[in-house]
Amino acid sequence: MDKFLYLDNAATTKTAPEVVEAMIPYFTENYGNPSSVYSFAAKNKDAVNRQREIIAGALGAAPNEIYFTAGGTEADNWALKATAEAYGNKGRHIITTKIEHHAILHSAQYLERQGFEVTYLDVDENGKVRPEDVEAAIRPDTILISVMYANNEIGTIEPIQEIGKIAHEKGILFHTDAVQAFGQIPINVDECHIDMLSASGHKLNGPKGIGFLYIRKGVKIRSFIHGGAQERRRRAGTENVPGIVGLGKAVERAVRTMEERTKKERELRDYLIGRVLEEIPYTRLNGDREQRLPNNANFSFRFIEGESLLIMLDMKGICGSSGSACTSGSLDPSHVLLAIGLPHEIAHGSLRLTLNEEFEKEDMDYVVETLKEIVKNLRSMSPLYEDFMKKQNR
Amino acid sequence: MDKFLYLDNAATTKTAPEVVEAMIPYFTENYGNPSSVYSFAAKNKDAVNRQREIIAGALGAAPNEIYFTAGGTEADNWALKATAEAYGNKGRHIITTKIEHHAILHSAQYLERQGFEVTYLDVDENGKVRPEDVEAAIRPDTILISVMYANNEIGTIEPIQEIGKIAHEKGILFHTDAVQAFGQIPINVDECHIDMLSASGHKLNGPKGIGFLYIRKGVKIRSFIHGGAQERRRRAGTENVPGIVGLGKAVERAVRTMEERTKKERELRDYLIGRVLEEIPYTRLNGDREQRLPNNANFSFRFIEGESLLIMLDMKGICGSSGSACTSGSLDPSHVLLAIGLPHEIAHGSLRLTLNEEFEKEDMDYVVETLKEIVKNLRSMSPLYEDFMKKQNR
Amino acid sequence: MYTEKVMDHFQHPRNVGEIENASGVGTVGNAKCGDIMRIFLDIDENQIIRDVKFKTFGCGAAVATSSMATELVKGKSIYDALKVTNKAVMEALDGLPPVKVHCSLLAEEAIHAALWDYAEKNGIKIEGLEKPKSDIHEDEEEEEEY
Amino acid sequence: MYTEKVMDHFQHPRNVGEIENASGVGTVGNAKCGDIMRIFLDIDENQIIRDVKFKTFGCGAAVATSSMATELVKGKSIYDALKVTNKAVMEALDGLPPVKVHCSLLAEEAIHAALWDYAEKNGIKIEGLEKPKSDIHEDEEEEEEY
Ligand SMILES: Cc1ncc(COP(=O)(O)O)c(C=O)c1O
Ligand SMILES: Cc1ncc(COP(=O)(O)O)c(C=O)c1O
Repeated sequence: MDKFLYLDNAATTKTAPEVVEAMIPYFTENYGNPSSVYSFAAKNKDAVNRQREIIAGALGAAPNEIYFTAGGTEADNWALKATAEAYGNKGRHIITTKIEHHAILHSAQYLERQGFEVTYLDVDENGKVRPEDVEAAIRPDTILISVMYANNEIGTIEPIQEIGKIAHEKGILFHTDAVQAFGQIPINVDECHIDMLSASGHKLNGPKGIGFLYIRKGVKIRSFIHGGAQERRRRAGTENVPGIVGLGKAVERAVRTMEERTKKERELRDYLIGRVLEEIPYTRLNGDREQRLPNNANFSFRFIEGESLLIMLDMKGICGSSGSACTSGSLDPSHVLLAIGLPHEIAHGSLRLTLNEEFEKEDMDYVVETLKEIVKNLRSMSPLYEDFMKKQNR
Repeated sequence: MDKFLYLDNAATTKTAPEVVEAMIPYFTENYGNPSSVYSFAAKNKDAVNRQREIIAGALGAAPNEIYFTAGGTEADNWALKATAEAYGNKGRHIITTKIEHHAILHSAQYLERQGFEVTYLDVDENGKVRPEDVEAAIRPDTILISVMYANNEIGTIEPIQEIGKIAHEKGILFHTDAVQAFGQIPINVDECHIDMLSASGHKLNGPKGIGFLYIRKGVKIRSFIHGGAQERRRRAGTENVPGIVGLGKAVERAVRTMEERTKKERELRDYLIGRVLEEIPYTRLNGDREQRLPNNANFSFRFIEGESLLIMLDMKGICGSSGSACTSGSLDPSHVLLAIGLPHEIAHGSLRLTLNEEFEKEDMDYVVETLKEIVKNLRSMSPLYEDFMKKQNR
Repeated sequence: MYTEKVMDHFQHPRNVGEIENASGVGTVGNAKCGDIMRIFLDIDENQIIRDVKFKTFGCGAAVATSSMATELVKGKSIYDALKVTNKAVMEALDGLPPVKVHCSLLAEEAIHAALWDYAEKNGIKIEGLEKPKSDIHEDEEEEEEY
Repeated sequence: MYTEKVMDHFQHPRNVGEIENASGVGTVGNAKCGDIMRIFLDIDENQIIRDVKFKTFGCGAAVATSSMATELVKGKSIYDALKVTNKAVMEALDGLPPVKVHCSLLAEEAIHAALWDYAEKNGIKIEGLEKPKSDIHEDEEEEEEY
């Protein structure tokens, strides 16, 4: 394969070489269990706590508000289920949205089976949650509002500060799934009145299998994973020291490079979007044009189906995604695209391309030219396109 | 520090260089998300499934009975909580033991708060669960028996096959926490009638933050962590590909080296035990003398306290542990040592030394000589020793 | 995910296109489920399938099964074509992933639908041919789900 | 975990030992909780602590706080010794981890217990000295627990 363009950075990212380098010593040299007494291992406890400081610094939080998890999914599960458990006798109503990641949606559905009531808010045609909808959904027994910071498929950034303010004023806990946003856009937990926040290492050039949940001091949720006394007794299990060190390094790197990196991504992405919309007919951009993650482009090409498109792109060395990676292999079109009002056959024909800072303009040109050809080809064998054309020509 | 003897291999192990080497390409080269459609990532799905085969092979299980988790603790939580959830309307009684790891005990206590009843079986003075006690504790509403394969503190190997047989005959699910046993002694899930089994990578020279739960085909437990469709919809979250590859490599290595490695460890350990018991008065060995993990030695030195002992050993370059690593920092003496009938002050003065295959006889000699000196020193400042001596001399 | 044969038929689908004034045309599937197949048959006076074309909106497996199904029925009598099952299509493709088995069913149904159209147009009854279901997705094989 | 000062006093504890026929001996703590401290005081006729020794069964912090407490009271009058609080011991050690604060309380109590013993033996009452609690662990600071 001559060409290789990894345009699926929302699914996962390459672990940055400096991150791997930071991790290496913690496998074969400093391998001690941080909970041990001897100095060999105590150093690792310090290393873990240093990462906590770096991460807290990136969010405007305190180090002891950061709890390491095995990833974004565990953090989301923890936030929802433990809040339900801890505040269940205060109320049994939770508000979230229709465009959350499955880690939130399936946890919420689990809680529904446990007798909780969940309101899944609609979004507008750009995937934005309306703060007034949040406000209107609040009931006296609402204990939690969970709205993602930015959507993983269409990249729309939600009005988190406004929603946080509403939650705050009503005294309701506010969680945000920032797995996609963290490292891409600046986040401050105080300014946005965030009580809990989920993030994942592998979305920001850190390792897979590590993430964290920010829990504001005073939020009285307990453990989701029970056992040893790690993480101030809130998250049991031998600390994944190399993973934590890698995550800390990745966050440090993401903060350091954010401005330059996202500026470049935004420019390239806008160039890509511009050309695609102009040169490929019957195509739409999904997600908000402005309030959008810097590296996200999401298109729907009418009359064609996403998986075919992905395989054809793959054969040309382009990695993209259709719907979210987790649901590939399933037959349902993306719940996010349906939630912004796309009819099924259009939702099926969507393509997410998520950039990283390593691309150049020529790469985008290659993507556009390749896409044009493939879309044309697939349409030529599409019965939907045939019907549409016949109708047009009538 | 001239000397460095890491004798805490039950707390965690050095990640083997070959394991790290196997992982490296999955950080910066093959970093794709296994759930993605394109070939770049599909290769990772294959890599993950190859590890599943290796692990299944080591247990006499089928590959699709292996589900990756973030470690032993998550596997234990999953087994207990999901069984309670899935079989809760069949019955609400669970049997486990007093010497389980906190990952089991605290999960069991959590279930008690949810209205389940838990029987915590006593053990004999060597830490052995009596199969007849298991049988006697079974009630019509018992849905799960969970007994660890081998104890993490005193190394006692439990009569798993007999217990499994009893569970099997009564049609009760049988889970075993094999975090310490897996990789050290041969395990076959069919021969032992095991329905679920927990294991953790970092205990067998694999990476931290990865483990698995074996779930026998037909056991109808659902997810503990909800979200994406990974692990055949049973364990959500982007796969920790490097971790899984490392775990697979570590298991392959553990199986390959088991015979030779544990033979050497057993010999050295027996030499160590022999000398310590002979040369340091008022000392006892905890745990079963025969049915014991090959690398485990656990002593109680009367009249002295474990933490002081550990710090002094540390200053001489020896890493040991007292009680389990997870509870260090806590003030309670080990629940395991209390369960085998040790009085508090003796339980406080215990030391666990867990070997690896890299040691030689000279190392054991150094440990014994160092121990002798430190124990003498600490006893000389112990009011308990003073009182005891005065009584002796009367 | 896919076998080499599937990938070959996806990359180089045989018999893509339309037949003007076809003897029979069948369209099955629906956009909601993400796949639609349309088969065009050109059947001669001896009830032999002289030519066959298809158009498909769907995943890689949908395209490949359409392509293979057209290959399998081409040149056959309508009665032999009727015997081309989804299993035959799958076997000819060296297998499909479990979630994609429904595509092969869809291909079988598309052939049947086209034959049904031919029969109706010609006022004949083809032994063993039932009216195609409008939505075949009910038969779908489900992956083990928890 | 421990400060340099704590480690120094643990590795090189000052005043370890016994005093035969001590003016006062106090033992506090219990084996259940994992620490026992015994302080021996040699008090002269001017109520000055001429010598002090300790024996301790316990963790590093227990040894270090015993050692530091003996250093702090040595040469002091019994009234000044009474003013040596656990806070003073902790400060002199540059701090203790939260879970170990109880060790400093134990050291304070051990001094008090020895003084109490001295007072009883001599039939005097020391202003401000209360009968030592038998188990001081109730006062323990708990780490934030969930
Ligand atoms: C918005 C969002 N939330 C949660 C997750 C889950 O994170 P992880 O796969 O690291 O568990 C993802 C990515 O998969 C995501 O994009
Ligand atoms: C017996 C036993 N079970 C469970 C665990 C927990 O494993 P992990 O720390 O990998 O979560 C351990 C070790 O900590 C253990 O020894």
